[in-house]
Amino acid sequence: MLQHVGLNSADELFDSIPKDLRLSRNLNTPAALSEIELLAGFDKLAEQNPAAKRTSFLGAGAYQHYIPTVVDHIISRSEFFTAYTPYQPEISQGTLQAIFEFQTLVCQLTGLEVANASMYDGSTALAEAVLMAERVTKRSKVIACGAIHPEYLDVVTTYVQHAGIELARAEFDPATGQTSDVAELIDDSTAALVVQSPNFFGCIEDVTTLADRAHEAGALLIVAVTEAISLALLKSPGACGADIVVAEGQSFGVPLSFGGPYVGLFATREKYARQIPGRLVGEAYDKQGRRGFVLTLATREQHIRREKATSNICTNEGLIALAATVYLETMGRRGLQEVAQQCVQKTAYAAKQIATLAGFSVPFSAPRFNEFVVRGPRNAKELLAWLASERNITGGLPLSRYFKDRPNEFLVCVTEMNSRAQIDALVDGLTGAGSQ
Amino acid sequence: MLQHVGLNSADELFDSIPKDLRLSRNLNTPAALSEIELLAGFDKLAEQNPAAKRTSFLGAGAYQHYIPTVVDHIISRSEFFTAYTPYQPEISQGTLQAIFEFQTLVCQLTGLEVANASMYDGSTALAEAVLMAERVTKRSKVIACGAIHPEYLDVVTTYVQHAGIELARAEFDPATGQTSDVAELIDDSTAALVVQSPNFFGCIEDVTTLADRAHEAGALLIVAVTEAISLALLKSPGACGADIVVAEGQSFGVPLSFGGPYVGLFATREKYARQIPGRLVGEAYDKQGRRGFVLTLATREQHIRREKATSNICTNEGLIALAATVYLETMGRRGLQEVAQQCVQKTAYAAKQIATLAGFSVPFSAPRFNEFVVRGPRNAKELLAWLASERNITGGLPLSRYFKDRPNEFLVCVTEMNSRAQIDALVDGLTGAGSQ
Amino acid sequence: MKSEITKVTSHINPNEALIFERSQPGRIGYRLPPLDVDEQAIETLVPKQFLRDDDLEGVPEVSEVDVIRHFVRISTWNYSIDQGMYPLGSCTMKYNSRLNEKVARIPGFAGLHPLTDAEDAQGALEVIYELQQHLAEITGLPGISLQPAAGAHGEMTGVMIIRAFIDARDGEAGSAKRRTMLIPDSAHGTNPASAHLSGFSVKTIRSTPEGLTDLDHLRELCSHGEVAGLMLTNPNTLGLFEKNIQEICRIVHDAGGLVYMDGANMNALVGVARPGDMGVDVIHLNLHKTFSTPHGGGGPGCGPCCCTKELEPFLPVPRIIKTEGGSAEIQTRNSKLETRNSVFKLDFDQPQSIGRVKAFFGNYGMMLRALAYIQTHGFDGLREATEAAVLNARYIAHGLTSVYDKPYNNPPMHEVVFTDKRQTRKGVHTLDIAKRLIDYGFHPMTIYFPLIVPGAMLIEPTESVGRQELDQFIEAMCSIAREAVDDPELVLNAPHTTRIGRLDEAAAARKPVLRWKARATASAAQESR
Amino acid sequence: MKSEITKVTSHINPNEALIFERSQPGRIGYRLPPLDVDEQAIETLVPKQFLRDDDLEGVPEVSEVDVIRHFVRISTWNYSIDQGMYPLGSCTMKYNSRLNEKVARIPGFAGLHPLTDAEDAQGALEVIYELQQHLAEITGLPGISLQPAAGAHGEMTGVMIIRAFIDARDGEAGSAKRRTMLIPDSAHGTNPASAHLSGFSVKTIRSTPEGLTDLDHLRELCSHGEVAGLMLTNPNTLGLFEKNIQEICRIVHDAGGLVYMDGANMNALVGVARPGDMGVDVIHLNLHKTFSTPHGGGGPGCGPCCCTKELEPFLPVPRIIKTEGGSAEIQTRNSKLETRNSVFKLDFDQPQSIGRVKAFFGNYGMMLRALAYIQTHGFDGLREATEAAVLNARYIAHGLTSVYDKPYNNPPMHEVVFTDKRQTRKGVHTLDIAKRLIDYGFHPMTIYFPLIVPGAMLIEPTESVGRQELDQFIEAMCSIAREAVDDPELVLNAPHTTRIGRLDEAAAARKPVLRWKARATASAAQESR
Ligand SMILES: Cc1ncc(COP(=O)(O)O)c(C=O)c1O
Ligand SMILES: Cc1ncc(COP(=O)(O)O)c(C=O)c1O
Repeated sequence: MLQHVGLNSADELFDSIPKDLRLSRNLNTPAALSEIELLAGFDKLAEQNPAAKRTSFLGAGAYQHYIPTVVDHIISRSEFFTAYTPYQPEISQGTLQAIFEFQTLVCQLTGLEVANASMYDGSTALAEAVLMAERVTKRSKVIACGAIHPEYLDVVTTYVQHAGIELARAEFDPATGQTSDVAELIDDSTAALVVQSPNFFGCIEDVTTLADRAHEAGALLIVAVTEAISLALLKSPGACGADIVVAEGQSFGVPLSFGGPYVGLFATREKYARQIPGRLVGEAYDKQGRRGFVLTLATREQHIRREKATSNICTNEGLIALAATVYLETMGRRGLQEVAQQCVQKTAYAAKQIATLAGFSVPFSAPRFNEFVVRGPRNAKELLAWLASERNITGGLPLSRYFKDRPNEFLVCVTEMNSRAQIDALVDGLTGAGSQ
Repeated sequence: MLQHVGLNSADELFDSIPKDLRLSRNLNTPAALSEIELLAGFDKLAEQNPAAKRTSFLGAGAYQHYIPTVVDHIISRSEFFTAYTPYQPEISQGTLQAIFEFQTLVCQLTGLEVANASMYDGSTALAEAVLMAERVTKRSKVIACGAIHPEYLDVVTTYVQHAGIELARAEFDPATGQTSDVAELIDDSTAALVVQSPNFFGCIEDVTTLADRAHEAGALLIVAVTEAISLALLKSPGACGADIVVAEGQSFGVPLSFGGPYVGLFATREKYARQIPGRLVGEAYDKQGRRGFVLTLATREQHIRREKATSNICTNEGLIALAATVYLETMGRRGLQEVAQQCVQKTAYAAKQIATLAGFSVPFSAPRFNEFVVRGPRNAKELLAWLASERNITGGLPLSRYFKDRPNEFLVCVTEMNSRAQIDALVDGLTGAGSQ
Repeated sequence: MKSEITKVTSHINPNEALIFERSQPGRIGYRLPPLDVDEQAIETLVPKQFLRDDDLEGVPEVSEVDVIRHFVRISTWNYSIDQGMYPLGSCTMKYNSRLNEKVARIPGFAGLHPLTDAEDAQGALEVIYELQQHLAEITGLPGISLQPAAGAHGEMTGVMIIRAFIDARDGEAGSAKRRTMLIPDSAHGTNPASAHLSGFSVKTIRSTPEGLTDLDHLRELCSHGEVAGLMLTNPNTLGLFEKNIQEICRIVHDAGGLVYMDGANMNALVGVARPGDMGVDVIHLNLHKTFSTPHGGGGPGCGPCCCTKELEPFLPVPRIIKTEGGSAEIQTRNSKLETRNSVFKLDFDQPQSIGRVKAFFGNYGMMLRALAYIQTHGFDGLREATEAAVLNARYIAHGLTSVYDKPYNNPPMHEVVFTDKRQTRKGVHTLDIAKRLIDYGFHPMTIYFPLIVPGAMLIEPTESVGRQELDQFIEAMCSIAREAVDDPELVLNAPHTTRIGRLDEAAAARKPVLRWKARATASAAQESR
Repeated sequence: MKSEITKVTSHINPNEALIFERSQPGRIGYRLPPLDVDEQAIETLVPKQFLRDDDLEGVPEVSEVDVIRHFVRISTWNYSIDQGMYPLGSCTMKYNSRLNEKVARIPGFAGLHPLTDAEDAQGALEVIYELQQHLAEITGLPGISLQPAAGAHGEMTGVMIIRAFIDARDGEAGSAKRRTMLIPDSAHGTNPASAHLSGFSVKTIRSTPEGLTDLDHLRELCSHGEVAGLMLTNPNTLGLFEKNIQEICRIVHDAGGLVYMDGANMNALVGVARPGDMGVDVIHLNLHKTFSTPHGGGGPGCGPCCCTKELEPFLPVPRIIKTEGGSAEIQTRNSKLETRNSVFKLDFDQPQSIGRVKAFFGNYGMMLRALAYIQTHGFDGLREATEAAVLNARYIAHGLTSVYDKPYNNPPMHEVVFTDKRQTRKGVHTLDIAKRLIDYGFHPMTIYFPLIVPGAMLIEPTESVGRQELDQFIEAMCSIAREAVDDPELVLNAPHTTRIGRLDEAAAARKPVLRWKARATASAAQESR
């Protein structure tokens, strides 16, 4: 082949690169491994993640839910996972129809009218929502309510730092764990009020009231959901009055995978459709009147609008959105409801048991979905370390990871994956850990 | 739907079954399990197979070889694993072309001219070969050479018991481990001489000489191969003069899976094509001259010929034959050669080390592929049990499983999966085990 | 490379060549770890005369991506259950659960060697034992062997058991007189072939005009004292339940014979009726039908043989048995097993056994899947599946009777047979109807079986289709019936939507080409980098 | 069921409806373990006003087999790498190894929670660390963050780092004067969009007729002291290496700016040349291009940001760092880790960091795959892949120049751009050629990008195709060129072999329908058993 194109050596392929820029040595990366060696190596590394095999009550933005076997089978089909972004609709209808179904499901769950084809994850979706609120309202102040996931807030802070947006914080009520009254903070420069519900402490927020507050001042209400399963049981943010809803879709059939890839859901009202970031799939017809689907409203996007685009996003989380779609369709209406029910019921059971333990309390009184804060008798990080090593249980997240002033508190998450026996073992373990 | 077909209750569907034959109670099988529960249950059972995770030197008809990741991906495609036998060629060309490739590969490897679409496994393929030899020669005596896998011999014995075939046994030379001279056993009532090579003790047989002996008496030579990887290195049975070659194809990308499903290979000479048992795929053309493939020569088979069929086999091992095809094509010419080379080299290394150990010897002198017999200083079953529990190594197969008169011997198998470190650990372990 | 343009194919996917035609010297798709022992000259290990001298000529040389594309492309030429209804009568093409595939791939099973010491494979043996228990309950027959690899293999096993039983009961001389196996004319071809393997000669029983076993004919055939047994399919291959089954068994038993039931159609009975309760002595099941293990384009299967207590001693060895009470040996060998209070063992000590029918334990991977099927369905789910399977067949029978000839009036069980009688007037036959169904997106039904029904179309929808798909299927069949009148050519030349048209099977059989050969003239294709 | 026949569709596969249209009340495809705690009335746990009151109306109710058939069917409407060449320029559609998929699914990774204490996730962190090391070596840029989820995200991160660096260097006032980002007219749209996100305004640099950055224009733009940096793709989006890259960097650096390189085209450079050696300050990589993590129909990706030592303090937090020497704490916590003599930690203490760009650690699953890619290729394999990618593009360039207009003479690197100039005479445009390629079994190339080339066709074969397929592609393109002359209608109406024809995109955008809605009049479909 080299001769065919008129060259004598592979080096000549790179003649357009100045000689002194060409690497005259081998890369200092490892020599090639066979499949056998590679798998052995990764298996060994995987064993050094002992937490992956433990009974776990860790949530805080990434949740352990059952993933029906069909999900991985479908997303492993060559036709889906080795396809590109569906720019050529005639040979991408599989991907396009799946995204259209995804958009529809996101609308149904969030109670809103338009959803996009996905964002990177929940945190970046929230950042994009804030930027969109600024575009829509042409106002510059954004108020973040009470207990938003600290990593989400960090991401928002990064995204808005050069956008001329002022980020203010609303407090949360130390008794209920919900957002305190925000009326005083909102004014006519407020672009949006941002609330997470259930919030970082697991407390269900009064979204309807917050929506009213925001709308009274002409601001938008942005709702962030980190535990998307809650959408199956709790009043949809759209029904509560939210203008933009973002969510982390990991709970919908996506493995924990040390934090990614996950998938950001993004939905808004019809009237803001042309302000939405990211890709949209819409219905279209061919000359013979056959229904198909296409990427549409592309004029919002970077490849057309360049620096004036609604976002810089290009590659999104297609395959993970597909996984979520397969999950949602497999579980279906009744399955989603049952998962959500089991979460609430088991969480209530766990919270009740723990609250009765000597030295432990459950400080926040607001209704909860599947997470709650526990205040223990001693340093939570140490307590949880004891629980991990002595009982092989990951008991939750020490709040000190984010809140230095809450050394004794930790966040517990209970899902349908936690059997009553596991919960009882946790309770027993806490008793043991508390008295160490 | 019941009403639609004119019924009032599901029970009425079974009105044609006499009432007293209908089960008036629930089946006494377990209540339905969810996916979560089911997997937990099987995981627990799987843990009770500790041998699955050990370093292993166990062969004896089922081998541990590397399976390229692509194999499982391909056979897991819906289009392959949820299709039926390709009776409708227009919508089964995927399966048919794959089988045609399988047949071709089997011919190439065995050195014969016709191969079928698969048999249940190596043992039943051997039984069918014996029956075919009787059909072809119209003779009734079959001589089984030296060291044939005892379970294969058992199966042959079962199959021929009502076929009027007399099964005679040839001895093996206790020094070499190869078949002793068979000249005296063969006569003009001999339908076939059956030899396994490498034989059960891992010894490579002199197939060419045996073929000559058989042919001199007008008998067929049947060669059985339990370790199909040997075909990549050793002179093909066809080239040695074999008339029928059967093999266990498990080594070609098929998991050990506690003994099945595996796949039997069956090949013979062109002139016996119409005597072959099982399905055959052949080339065919449509009206527009497009090449395709069909099941052919069906008049040999049970659905047409009924009791006069060449075999009763119907369902064979389609998907496993596909796995073998994917394996053979992925490894390819050079990969198969390299696997075979590594087997021979590592086996030679292991045999040499073990032969030098005090109290241990390697009794048979014949050349070997990847198995050899070790004679130890004490009861092999106990010795191997010690090795398993103390060193977490499965050291081989105690020959006493089949040969009560060989209590101290065991069969060791070394493949490309056994690293030098593993072999050294085995050698070290034997030293330890020998002195217990 | 030739500079002139070779013929351009319209689309690469439907034109994927044989892998041998894609092979390029030097291409590889694998990598092994480097050999880590000192390499010896091969001839010093294996004498030259034992070594291959053809350098594996002809075996393909391709890259991994070549392999993937090759198989992905050709796979798209297949129809499969996952794409739609697959109403092959007698084949029970039901949905194959993904979960079961996952179970079969758990490393603790998939990586387990069959010759592992039983003590180190207790989990694997428990699976076999538990499945045996469930199948015994489902069939009402307590003796089970899971060794047979498919239905026909199970038949052979069962018939050999009958033979062994009679040999034992009647002695050699007595048994020698009983060499006749009765088989209905509607039976599957494997039945006579399996009987033959056990040294029986076959006599055929007629079916009545209602499609059932002709009792008079049976009585007559049984009257000569030569009958070893009867092989009966129930529901039979016409989809009808042999309502006289008890009487049939009585006749055969009274004549000194045993009754074998082909259990291929158990999908009509699970949870509803049990062969053991009917008087049947031995039966095989097809786990790859009734218990949803995937067909895989022609196997693997698993054909358990189930028999009465009386016949149990004749089952193949080894039997997998359970002994209660902890074993000290096991407790020391493996800490994981400490709490086990029952132990599973291989029992080879069965002097009356017919022997082994397969190396090792049979198609173990299929047993895992079948057990998973039974466990995920539960006792109620198993019965519901049966009900749905029968209801679906009834629905199709109802939907098609006005358009196609239905030769038997009795209500069908899980499958229903029609014929092409009304369509033949215009020259359209069963084969054509089947091929035309392909254009409508369905796999054809089983055709020309059972042999006693001229132009048979045997339709088995299984429980895995919903009403929408049943309606689509019925519509398609009705539409084809109309086409057979209005535009018979359309049907006669079907299918029109497939990669290839009907193949010339006669020519293929006349001069069979059963493998690829390098063309003698082909100059080695060359590719340089 | 209606008794009259509804319109029969020709084939069910190409007519698969939306799942919402298949939904049937009461059907389910899941089963959970029964609730094992006492169930409380839901309103006692969550006040009624917080509960959904629509009973999830509209969410589908289907069975597992419905789901499988639905997705298997619609999947067949996709083209994918596994079916053939996918020569999308700028997208590097190379083969996605199955092995890497397996690695990503190892339970010890797939089941690991991102907020696991670092001590219990040492293996996972080591993967990140090791990948960082390799990417640093490959790019010649030592500071790496794997947090960005895709290329555009990496760009944003890189540009924010430039901004933060200048803020720190020049102080607020000084930095406020530098708000211009220079971007060539050939750049990908994400570049200006990302610059905008960081508060920069964009100035466009012209390309020369040879397709390279216009140095004079660059010098001119740099002469005003307002330039924060330059975003350059190299090889650029025309597939040409910016041979003046050192001079370009010098100009920008002299003007007080930094150089950002869009690394989307690194597949032309890996093992051959390193951005860090060229003077580039910061770059992003697309692991979902160069390092073969699958595109998945539009993601997930992973867009690592790599920078000089000088810029390292500005990278997102947390950084994953390695500390040598055993940690006593770890040794007691987990016996498996006892022998570990280096410990991986999360370092949040980076006061100059731009902050977090994503929750947790980024798209971790993609990192596993990319590391597996690097390890299976080895240093030599990585270079060989680069050579093959460039050679393949060169081969296509060579094969098509006589037939299609090639606007730039310079030999291309890993991709080559052509135009439709010679075909437009007969009214055949790039879009038509692309659509017609579909009929030949190929995915079209990237079209109408880069924007500066009218009727651009940007072809990137990657290293994953062999000569046979390259020849087939060239033949197809040549054949289309002939058709454009002989039978333009054929090309203008392409594709002819797909489920649907060209869709009316304008109409779709005018009145967008972005989700399925229940038809107001639809009476609930009913299915009874
Ligand atoms: C009625 C009947 N009996 C027996 C068999 C044979 O079963 P197998 O193909 O598993 O050997 C079949 C399968 O086609 C059948 O339909
Ligand atoms: C040159 C170039 N830059 C940037 C990007 C953006 O990368 P991503 O889609 O991963 O955000 C792309 C991808 O399409 C590209 O081709």
